[in-house]
Amino acid sequence: MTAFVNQLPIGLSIGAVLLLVALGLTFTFGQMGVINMAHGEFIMAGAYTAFLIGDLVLALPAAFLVAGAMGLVLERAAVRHFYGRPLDTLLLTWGVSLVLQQLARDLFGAPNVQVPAPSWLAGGVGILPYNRLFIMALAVAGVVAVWLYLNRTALGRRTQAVVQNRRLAATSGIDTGRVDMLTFFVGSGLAGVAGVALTLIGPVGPGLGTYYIVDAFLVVVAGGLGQLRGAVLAAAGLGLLNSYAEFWSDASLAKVIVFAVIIAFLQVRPQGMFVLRSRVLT
Amino acid sequence: QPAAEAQEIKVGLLHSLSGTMAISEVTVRDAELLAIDEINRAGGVLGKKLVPVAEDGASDWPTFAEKATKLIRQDKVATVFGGWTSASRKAMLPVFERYKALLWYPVQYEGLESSPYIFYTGATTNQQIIPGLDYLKEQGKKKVFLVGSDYVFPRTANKIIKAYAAANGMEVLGEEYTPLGHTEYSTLVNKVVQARPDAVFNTLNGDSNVAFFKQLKSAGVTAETMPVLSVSVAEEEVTGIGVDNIAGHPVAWNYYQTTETPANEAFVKAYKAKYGATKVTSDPMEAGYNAVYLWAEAVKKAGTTEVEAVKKAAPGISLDRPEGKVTIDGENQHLYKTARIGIIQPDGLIKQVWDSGEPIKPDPYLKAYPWAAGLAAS
Amino acid sequence: MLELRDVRVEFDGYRALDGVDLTVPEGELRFLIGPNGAGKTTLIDVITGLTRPVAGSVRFAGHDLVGRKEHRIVRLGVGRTFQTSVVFEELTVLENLDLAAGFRSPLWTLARRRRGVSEAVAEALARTGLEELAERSAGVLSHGQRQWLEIGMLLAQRPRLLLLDEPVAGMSGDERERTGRLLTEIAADHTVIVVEHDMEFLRRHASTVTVLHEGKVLVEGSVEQVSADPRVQEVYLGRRPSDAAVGERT
Amino acid sequence: MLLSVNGLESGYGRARVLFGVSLEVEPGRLVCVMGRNGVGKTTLLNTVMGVLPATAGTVTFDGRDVTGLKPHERVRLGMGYVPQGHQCFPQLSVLGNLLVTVEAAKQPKEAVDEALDLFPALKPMLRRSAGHLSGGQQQQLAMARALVTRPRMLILDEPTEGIQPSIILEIEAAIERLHAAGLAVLLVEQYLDIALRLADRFVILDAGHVVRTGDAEELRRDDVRRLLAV
Amino acid sequence: MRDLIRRNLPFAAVAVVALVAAPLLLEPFRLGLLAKYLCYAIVALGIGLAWGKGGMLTLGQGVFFGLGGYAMAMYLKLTEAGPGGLPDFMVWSGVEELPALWAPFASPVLALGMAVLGPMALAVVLGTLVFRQRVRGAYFAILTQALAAALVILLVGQQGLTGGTNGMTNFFELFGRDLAEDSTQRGLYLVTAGVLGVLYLATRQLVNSRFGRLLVAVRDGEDRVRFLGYDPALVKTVTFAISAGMAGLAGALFVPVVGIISPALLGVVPSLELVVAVAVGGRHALAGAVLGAVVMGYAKTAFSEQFADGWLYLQGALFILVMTLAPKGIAGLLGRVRRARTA
Ligand SMILES: Nc1ncnc2c1ncn2[C@@H]1O[C@H](COP(=O)(O)OP(=O)(O)OP(=O)(O)O)[C@@H](O)[C@H]1O
Ligand SMILES: Nc1ncnc2c1ncn2[C@@H]1O[C@H](COP(=O)(O)OP(=O)(O)OP(=O)(O)O)[C@@H](O)[C@H]1O
Ligand SMILES: NC(N)=O
Ligand SMILES: [Mg+2]
Ligand SMILES: [Mg+2]
Repeated sequence: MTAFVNQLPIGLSIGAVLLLVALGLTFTFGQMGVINMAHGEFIMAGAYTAFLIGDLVLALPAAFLVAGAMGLVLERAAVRHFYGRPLDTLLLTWGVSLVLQQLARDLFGAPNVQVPAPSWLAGGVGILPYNRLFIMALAVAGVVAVWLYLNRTALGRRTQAVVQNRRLAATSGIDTGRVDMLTFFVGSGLAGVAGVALTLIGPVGPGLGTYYIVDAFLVVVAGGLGQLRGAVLAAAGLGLLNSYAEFWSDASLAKVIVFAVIIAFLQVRPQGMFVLRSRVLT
Repeated sequence: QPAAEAQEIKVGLLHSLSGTMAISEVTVRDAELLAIDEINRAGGVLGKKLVPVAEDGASDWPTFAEKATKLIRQDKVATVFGGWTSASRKAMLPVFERYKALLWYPVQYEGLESSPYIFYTGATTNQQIIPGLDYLKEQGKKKVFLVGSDYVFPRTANKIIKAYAAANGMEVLGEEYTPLGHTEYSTLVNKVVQARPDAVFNTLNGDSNVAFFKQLKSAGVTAETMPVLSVSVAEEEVTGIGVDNIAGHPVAWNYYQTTETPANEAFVKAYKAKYGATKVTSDPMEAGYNAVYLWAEAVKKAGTTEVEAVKKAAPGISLDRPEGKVTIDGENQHLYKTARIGIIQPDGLIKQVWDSGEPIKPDPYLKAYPWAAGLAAS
Repeated sequence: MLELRDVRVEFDGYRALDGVDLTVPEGELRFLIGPNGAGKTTLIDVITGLTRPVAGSVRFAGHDLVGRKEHRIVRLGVGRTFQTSVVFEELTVLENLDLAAGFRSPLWTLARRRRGVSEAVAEALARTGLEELAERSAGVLSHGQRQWLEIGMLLAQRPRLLLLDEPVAGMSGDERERTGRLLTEIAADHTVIVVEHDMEFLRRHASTVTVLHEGKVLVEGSVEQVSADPRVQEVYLGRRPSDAAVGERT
Repeated sequence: MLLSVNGLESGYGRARVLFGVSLEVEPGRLVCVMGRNGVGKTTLLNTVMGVLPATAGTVTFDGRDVTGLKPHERVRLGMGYVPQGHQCFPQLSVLGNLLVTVEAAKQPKEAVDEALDLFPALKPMLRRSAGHLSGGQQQQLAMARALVTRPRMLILDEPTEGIQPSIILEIEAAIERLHAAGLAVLLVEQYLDIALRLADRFVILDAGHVVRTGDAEELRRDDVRRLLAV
Repeated sequence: MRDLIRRNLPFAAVAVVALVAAPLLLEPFRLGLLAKYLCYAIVALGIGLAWGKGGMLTLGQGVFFGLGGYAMAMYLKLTEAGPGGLPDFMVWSGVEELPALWAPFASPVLALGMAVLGPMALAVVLGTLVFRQRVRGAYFAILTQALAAALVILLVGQQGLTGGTNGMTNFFELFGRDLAEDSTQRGLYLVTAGVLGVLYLATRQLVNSRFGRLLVAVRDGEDRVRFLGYDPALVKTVTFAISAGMAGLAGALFVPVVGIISPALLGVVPSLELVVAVAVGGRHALAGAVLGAVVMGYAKTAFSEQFADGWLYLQGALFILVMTLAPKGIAGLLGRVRRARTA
């Protein structure tokens, strides 16, 4: 019985991890329509930043900047030639992700590295260790920040304008190039932050990104493209589902169940939880 | 050109240099290269220099089969040292058997196999799993929980463990598998904690170990309350897991960096000199390093690199290696090896707390264990 | 014969259509006007299955259309054009038309190559004057040319009921005239509903006009009756009916 | 001269559409570009705005060569554009559409109120998603959006297309007022009578060439009108 | 007629090289690799159809490839085990009796049928579910990717039934012929090349038919197609099923050619690699898809042989370069060169 009850906070904490890794995608994928397969490697970059700095709190802003800068370079060097062709960006950025993984292997070596957890994160309340609570808090903070950015700032509005009608945005006086850069910077930076958080619970190595990328995209898809509240609910839902499915069966089957549920869910809500309907025919 | 060629012997090195398994396999390749260097500096084999031909198995089993074919048919190497996961070995096996070429496989594995074209220089189950169980039993651990990655080695290992437990009055409280590369262990940790076992027998492989130990530690589990015996965590994994998270937990292997033999002193020194003072040595690396020496010895004895002759010369060859004396068993082409239990130390190295005294005869089909009858149904 | 009864459409609580009753007999050319946002396009969307009404019924030739899939409604003989024309840019004009004409043949017969030009397509080409552009890909057409292609695709479908959403927007004077004649011709043996804002166009070609306002039918009648209606002048034509003769085109 | 276009050429890929188009707009003047469907009117405006690159020729605005500038830079110099086909940012609210533009153009917020005064029909729907508006409503929004950038020249591509008669009158009146207040306008318009009422000068395009220019009076001449017939 | 010949000339030239020159010139090991690339080319052809023409970016084509491969592998394992015997992996997995699921695969006809029809059936089910609900674009892509991930986990988890992570290997004979023989391998190569050629011609025919036009229309304006009286879901499902069938057949050929099938061959990464190959070759032309699969297959082998340590850089870089510099892939590049010459 305790075990059963324990699964509830565990599920939410799994959801927080999912949300954190997917948050950046609500920018690059949700807002810009870029399917950035290198997102996982930006997470990895954040984790390695934490490794280099050695201090979790200092690493958060640093990782945001490092991963953000990498995103910026990717956007300027390659992605910007691909706007309007989201499916192609998927393939391009996948190539980039391969190169980044190999680069990490050469820079830091193939074996995992260790980021020491700060001593104040030792211990926990009930079943939840402090480091899980820290991740949950970080996810909440991230969501709030993203929401404010998108809905309460001129930059956020500009981002949306560019996504929705690039050409019109340009002829309305918006510097679309700068908006693209900024959006990609923020989205990638968020991946870096997620990477720092992940050092608390998982391996820090060249393969780090690959472990999270599929799940992260599933969260965005289930939530509805570019929908922050959708992503939050989807992450929580998938976290709980995962937690209970694994509790009753095993980790492998849980993954399969999660996938089946997502297909079933899309039968009811083909565009994810929240949809922005538009009258434009496609 | 032909003259120069005659002065060389090509040997294949086939490990994952990319993908998930690169973490482990690169170090084995490095150890094998070290052995080749040393042998060459000592004058080579049959007066010829060894020339390594490296290929990348890319953590992808079919690629192992393809590259093995390439090494054999195109490069015409005298032998191949390679593989880590059992899956890669299973993929290469038919290739070596088909072309009658030799593979030296350096990692502990699940047994139940003895191909005439493979030499197994890592432990089989009776040289690692069973000693590990004996150790737990000795420590009075009666209730165990089994945690493993979802593939053939952990599943077979756990079958053996269950049979052992049934015969030795131990109780298996749970058996859980996670996909390779799995990193979310909170549910599993909850299950383990709720089951209250005396010990956990861990056959997780690769990165999952990092996540498992970190999350176990945050859940308040310590080596005192619930030791986790691992059979796939060696010195080089400890850094990645974080010493704090794993110090005090036991492991079962045949070799540690701290193993006290003259050969090991030289090996560790040479390895650090070649690859850097911060590098550590581990059991699979040592087994790969040994493999090169054992093959060279067999070639010397046979006077040729011709496969059938080498196979014939190999049985009985006995060398003093870093782990102590190893001998090639003629029956199944495995090695006699000494089993060792160690405890992970705060400095990241492993301190031996128990050993089998003398090398154990390899028994891949566990024929010598009555309780294991029926496990190996072939 | 088309019959709408008490059709209501809501978008997140907003009533786009609020109890529309409309009957269009066979062989009639009916014009639909009304202020921007009155619900004209929505009405067409409801008939063609793009939008589902929250209440009311839509019957065409004895079939209830509500709840049917779009392509099934088309198969019953209902065709439409879009206010913003959507054509297949990568296909040629001819292929666009051929596609529109081909839906009646079973899917497997499509596995053959197109040979020659079918009668329906040839007729559509001729009527829309697109013959010279037949082999060009639709992507290079200008705005007005696309409008024509849309009409051509509609004709090639050979529907019994034609719904056209602002077909002459962006057309030059002569082309409007040609469109008008074409519509009158078709209406001889089809039911045609045209949404338009161009009053001069209506004056020349319309017989019956339905005025929609705020999701309801405001008035119905001849062009003269409707233009003289003060409510229509108020909400639609503008306060200076004399000035509203914005008819003369290029 | 506020805008002068010289020998402008452009097109799509390998298909050339404009062949050396030249025209001028003096400050405060309204120039109407006319021509049949597909002659290149939209292409001309897009090239003037920098949406399409010019393959030859120059565009000068207010004495400055803007040929190589990005569209948003041209907007900031005072060129306001209403593209053809009532475009908007569909998922932003009506107000959001206006705000994002006013911010991008670095104009004060009052510009929004001024624009709304010209298009009062938009006021009750400020919070609605622009994508949900009817075609005509979107067209009004597009005009308002161009105005909030406080342009010195307004470039309009068939602004009356799809608009109800009374609002056409309002739009016409609005253009007239803006024009009277000194705003230069480059207008593409199919309604000849509107062109006749508004234009100071006209330019007729055919197959990517300027075939005729002149003042409003000349538009009434039959030989000029024939140029517009199919 | 002249036109017909001219249009088919390149195809005929390639066919002669592939069927006559390659078996004569290449050593058996290399010929085997080429056969492997051709298997991938068959999958790529299906992707070219579904994605290039139909706009369905399927990131789970490995699933169908895998089903075909497993069907064939099961047949091979059963013939080898003989009546009443058990496949080797079942023995070490502790399975004592042949699972019922396996029984039909003893028949070569049923096994081959399943290799093609199984994937098609799955594609029809999945297609009906998702296309009818108008799931498309990135959603569809990510769903198929998740499908690939899920199938791998499922296969790995059912070790006794599927061989787990190891998959199945160690095959000896096919229809009574020794698989180790070079002559058998040459025969397999010829069969693979032949199948690819026939499928290529058939697919080209389909693409040039009115169905092909309809497919392009669905890709570019699915909603508009509804108003032309077609059901886009049906069109997409049919196309998806065809491409799945091709992948299944390719998988069935792959197993005897390469000698192994394992989850590693059908997961997220190999599925993506195939799509990447199509993109590199040029997804807008069927020939591009085929070319891409062969080029990328060859590049992977060549790079990893030359630079065992850093070949991923080269592969990644090649791919990024092609995507940025030649968005229409190699086929697009060739087309541009040809047009420039004729112009
Ligand atoms: N999907 C939708 N979501 C929300 N509101 C919508 C939607 N579709 C239409 N509307 C609203 O319904 C009303 C009617 O729109 P409709 O497009 O039918 O007008 P219309 O009569 O065609 O106008 P116009 O002449 O400008 O084309 C408008 O106020 C519009 O904002
Ligand atoms: N995206 C495009 N790609 C290729 N060709 C195009 C494209 N857009 C327009 N064209 C071609 O360029 C020519 C000019 O088109 P443009 O849109 O400028 O005409 P327009 O004068 O604005 O016509 P309309 O009055 O119909 O709006 C047309 O013949 C058209 O075929
Ligand atoms: N043999 C192993 N550890 O897979
Ligand atoms: Mg409308
Ligand atoms: Mg135009």
